[in-house]
Amino acid sequence: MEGPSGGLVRMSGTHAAGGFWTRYVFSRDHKVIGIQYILTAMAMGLVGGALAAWIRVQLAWPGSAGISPEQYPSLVTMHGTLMIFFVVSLALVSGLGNIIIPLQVGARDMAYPFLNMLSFWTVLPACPLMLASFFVPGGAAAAGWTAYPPLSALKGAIPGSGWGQSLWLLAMALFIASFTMGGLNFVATIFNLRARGLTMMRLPLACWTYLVSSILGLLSFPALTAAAIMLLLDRHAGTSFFVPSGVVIAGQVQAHQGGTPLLFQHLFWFLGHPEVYVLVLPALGIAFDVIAAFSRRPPHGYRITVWSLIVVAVLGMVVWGHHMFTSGMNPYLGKYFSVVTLLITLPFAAIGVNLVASLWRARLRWTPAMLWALGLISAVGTGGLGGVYLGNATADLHFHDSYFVVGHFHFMIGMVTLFGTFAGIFYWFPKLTGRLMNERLGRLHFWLTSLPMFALFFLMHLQGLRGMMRRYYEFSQDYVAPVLWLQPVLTVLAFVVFASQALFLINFFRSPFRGESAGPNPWNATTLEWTTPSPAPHGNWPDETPSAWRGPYEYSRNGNESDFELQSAPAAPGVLPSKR
Amino acid sequence: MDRIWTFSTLVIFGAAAVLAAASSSGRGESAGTSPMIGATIKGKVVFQGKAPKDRKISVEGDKYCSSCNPEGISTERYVIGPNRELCHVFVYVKKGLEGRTFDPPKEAVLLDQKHCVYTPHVFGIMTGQELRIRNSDDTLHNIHATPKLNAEFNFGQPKKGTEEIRTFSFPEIMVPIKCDVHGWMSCYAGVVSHPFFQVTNASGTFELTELPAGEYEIEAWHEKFGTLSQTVKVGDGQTRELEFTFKKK
Amino acid sequence: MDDRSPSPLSLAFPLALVILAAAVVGTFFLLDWRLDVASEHGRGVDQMIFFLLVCTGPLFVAGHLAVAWFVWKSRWRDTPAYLPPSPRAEWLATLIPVLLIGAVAEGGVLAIGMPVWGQVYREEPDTLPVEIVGKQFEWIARYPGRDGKFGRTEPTLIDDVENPLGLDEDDPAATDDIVVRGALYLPSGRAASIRIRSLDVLHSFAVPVMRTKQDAVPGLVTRTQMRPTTPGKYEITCAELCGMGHYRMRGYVNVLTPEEFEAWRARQVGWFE
Amino acid sequence: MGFMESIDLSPGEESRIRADANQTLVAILMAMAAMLFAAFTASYAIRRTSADWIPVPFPSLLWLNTALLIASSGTLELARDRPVHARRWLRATLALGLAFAAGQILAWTELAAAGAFSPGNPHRAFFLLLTAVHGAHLVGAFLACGAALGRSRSERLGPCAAWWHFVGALWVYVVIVLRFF
Repeated sequence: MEGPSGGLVRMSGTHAAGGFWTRYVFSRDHKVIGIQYILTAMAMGLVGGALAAWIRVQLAWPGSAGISPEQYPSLVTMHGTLMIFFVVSLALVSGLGNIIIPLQVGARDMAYPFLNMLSFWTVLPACPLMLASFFVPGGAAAAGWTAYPPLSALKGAIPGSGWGQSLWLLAMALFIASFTMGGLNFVATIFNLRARGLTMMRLPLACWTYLVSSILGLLSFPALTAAAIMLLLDRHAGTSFFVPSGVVIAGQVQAHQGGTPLLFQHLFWFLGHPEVYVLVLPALGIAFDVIAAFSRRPPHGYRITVWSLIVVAVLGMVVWGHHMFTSGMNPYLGKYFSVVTLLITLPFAAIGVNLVASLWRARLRWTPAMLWALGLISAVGTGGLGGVYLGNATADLHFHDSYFVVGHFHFMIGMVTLFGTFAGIFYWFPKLTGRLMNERLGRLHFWLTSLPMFALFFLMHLQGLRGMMRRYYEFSQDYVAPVLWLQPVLTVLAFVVFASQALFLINFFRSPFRGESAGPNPWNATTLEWTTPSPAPHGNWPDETPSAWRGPYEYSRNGNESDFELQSAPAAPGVLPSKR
Repeated sequence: MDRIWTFSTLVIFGAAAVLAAASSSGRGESAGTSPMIGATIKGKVVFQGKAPKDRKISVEGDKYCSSCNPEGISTERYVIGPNRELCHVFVYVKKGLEGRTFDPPKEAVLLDQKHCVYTPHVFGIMTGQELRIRNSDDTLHNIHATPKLNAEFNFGQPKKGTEEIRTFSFPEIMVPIKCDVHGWMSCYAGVVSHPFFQVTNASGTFELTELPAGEYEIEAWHEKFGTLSQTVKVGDGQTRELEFTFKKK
Repeated sequence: MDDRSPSPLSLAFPLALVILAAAVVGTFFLLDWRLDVASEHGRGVDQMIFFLLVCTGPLFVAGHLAVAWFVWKSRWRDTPAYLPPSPRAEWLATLIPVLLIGAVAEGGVLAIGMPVWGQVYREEPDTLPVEIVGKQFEWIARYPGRDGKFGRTEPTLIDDVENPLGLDEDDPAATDDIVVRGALYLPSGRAASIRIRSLDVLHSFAVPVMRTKQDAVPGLVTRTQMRPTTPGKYEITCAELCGMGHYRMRGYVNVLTPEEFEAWRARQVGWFE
Repeated sequence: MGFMESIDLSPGEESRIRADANQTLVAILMAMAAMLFAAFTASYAIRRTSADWIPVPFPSLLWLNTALLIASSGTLELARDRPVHARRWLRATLALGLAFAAGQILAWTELAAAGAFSPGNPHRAFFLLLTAVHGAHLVGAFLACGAALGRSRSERLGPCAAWWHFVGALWVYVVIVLRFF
């Protein structure tokens, strides 16, 4: 990525602002698309959250929620699918990524603005398609977000395996297409559109995480694509990739022959595990940026963090089997996957330790964004330590598919990603709207969301220790009785979390009109996006795009008059931004 | 204003009249309405040969079912009387009623799940007639019908006292119904488009009454022994007797 | 933006973190999360988990206290002076905790975990052969009978009422096979080699008190091994989503003394006898 | 129009950056396609061990198709070497590619007529699947080369050629898998 280059005007700037439709609806402006993604994710988040609340009512007071046993797996499946793919992926990766990346690399827009627009308009129809599956005969897909065959392949196995599963596959196909287009744009933009002087090692950590996460996602999604195509053929064309011979459903021998269900699991988790990092890493990157800005010091160990990210990504692609310790694969593979999985603790702990160490000798500013970032440290630490248990094949004999797993992954892809998203939205909101979000409301939202969430998902770990299995409609097993009294408690906590999101929505939709006016750089932050007026205009910079003369986090440098130095501020002679 | 009232009254009365006419004509030849006495076909179903025995199924994996069946469950498949009368045989008119339509009765057929067994084990139902499925057990049952022609249904009844209504749209011999939660629980529904069917009881007898005069093919169906059929001609007021003898296949 | 007076949050936040850490540790003492264990390898699994709890607990507390401490200290700091640590110090500050966590994770699995893992999957001599078959939504156990051989099964012969496993009557090895619906009988002290099958979708044979969990995969025979230690009646559950009845796909492992077990086995008759 | 008019980049630079971005795009797409086919290959390797695996007779027409596709890569290289005649060679490339596609369809109908695509045999299913997915990638190659034909500038031609060769190589790989394994 060497070689001189300029402000990259035309590169991405071949589209004009245009009228209402091209400006706000079929927009090619990365900021508008980012907001479109976030709004979509919010709508889907409300559905996903409502599903969670509904599920919790059933779990706390069985039978009172009006859910039947055959609907329950549908609700669980849809909650998982919506939250992972249509809320976290859309808000954090597609949404905030779109907003942050071009601004932070100093580009006018994404490398392929039209592709970017197409990406949003591909995923948008997937949302109603996914939701429509609740209303088709048999109800929504019910084989879990993992869609394991033969349950997902045979219509008679569960009612949701009919129409619902087909719609699920269709909506997922659209999602994958959209996510791929988005990822291609992210990578091309970060690799090729960086401002003059913005070397890779001057890239803000948020951009680094988006880069690593995009590459990881792009390389792992094809496995799911292949699996989905074959599953679709198994369902509708009479092939048997995943359905073995002699399956008897409700007394009837199925026609399928010779397939291997484990194959699907391998393909699925080849995506599924990296997908976790695809979601979690950007949240960590945002936390690094936010913590740097509000602790007025550079993050601890920038280079260590960057290399750790890369190592996490590489290792993340070869450990999928730790989701399958008890699946019946070769026990020797179990050993391999266990040992390699636990190797990830090394780079991952490095990132976590660097997050904590970034607070050393800090001078904190208590914005809501900072609160979320600090909360994220706690969540990622706790969730990460939970991963040490689950990566251990022997401990997994007890934990597999228990509430320990449920608690753990809600820490990682529930709390960490959500905290990162909220931090990012509070932090970059002024850049998009020119106004600040309300801090008081933001703080209240933080406390009412983070603490109940922590309690909720932490207590699930203990239920898991007791042997409570996930995806159960009701618990009548004797051995779990001592932890069942927790169920109503957890449900109340879940309701507090769900209800407190109203505070966020009020803040989000009111602040663009009522919020305090923000200057171009309300946080006195250093990265390139703070060199343009707020809200950033179409094309991001009203005149020339900035160049990067220094690193991304020049805070509190000794002897400087102000406690920060913009990346675009020309440095002392000799530090010319000659390289990209 | 008056004119509107008059007009709407007329419309309402007119509609009511049309509806009444339609419903009375729709009742058609259904049994009981016509003054004719009709024909009767009755008879007996027996089994010949070494009778297989129902297995006692131990259900110790299920707390509830084993508590109400400590000795295990008998599946009511081979209920054979002392004189070899065969119970649970579905006898119905297979051919001979083509072109006639019959209205389904208003009252529903009740399928009860009690003590982890379906009652009745075999039953007949008319197309369009309501099937009321009740769970009298304090445990989860699911009702999974796997028809070839009709729509498949599969739902759970987690609580005691829950009821659901289903109907069948097409005649089908037979629709197997299973409980996936309790593998031994199964029953069969014979769906026909006329009211001339009966399931033999412990005495192995059946009686199809008020048939219009004509020639009929009568079929008897048993879940393990297959089907037997006989053709019979009856006139008005006549009674004919038939005997079906099943052998082990 | 430059808030000179310390925010109340700089007091409240560290306090919240300390309370949180204390509460998390406290729940382990207050809640009844310990599950009995009734198998040999189960004790090993528990040792593994206990090791992790003891090691990661302090790491968890230390991390939270570190954040609380840094945040608390920042309260009095208002000069924009930040002395970057030397690269060496930076490396060390990261490396030491990382190596610690790595040692806990890898050391634990290699030293304690893998031997137990091996115990579950090792082929031991003189084990009791048993088969457990999952179907929607039932566990069915099978013993090979007097000849010690499992007979042939055919999916087409499956009849939920009379022949739930589809045993082939024409196979002499099948006639004496013992089939038990919903319950597995095992003697204590002897390892049982359990072959696991599924007739329809994925299930997972899970006996939480035995710390046993192994998926039942259609088209595949999976294996696990366990040596029950304490006689008693333990619940089997399903740990892999298998449909609407997943949550109540139950069964029992009845662990008998060796004498009781022999007596029980003597009472059983083969499926086609 | 706003920022479009402000010039702080020379046209040469701009075109270079665009070409670089296109190269990035194609490189990732190739990696993705490789992963996709790796996933299919893994499935193929696992599935072929089952008892119901009956190899489908390999239509000899496919050898001709392979030759056509390899030849098209050659003509594409000629197009890149001779900027003056670039369009002519590009058209030849497209024509060869179309001939390949036609040949594929012919091979399919031949197989279908022989009853090879009735469900059941997994090798048939893979035959159909791999050739169809390869075909989808070929459509991408057509679009890319069509775009290059419109404006045969190096920023487009380079990435387009890379993708075309890649799809060719992919086909050779598919043939090897389907024919010899």
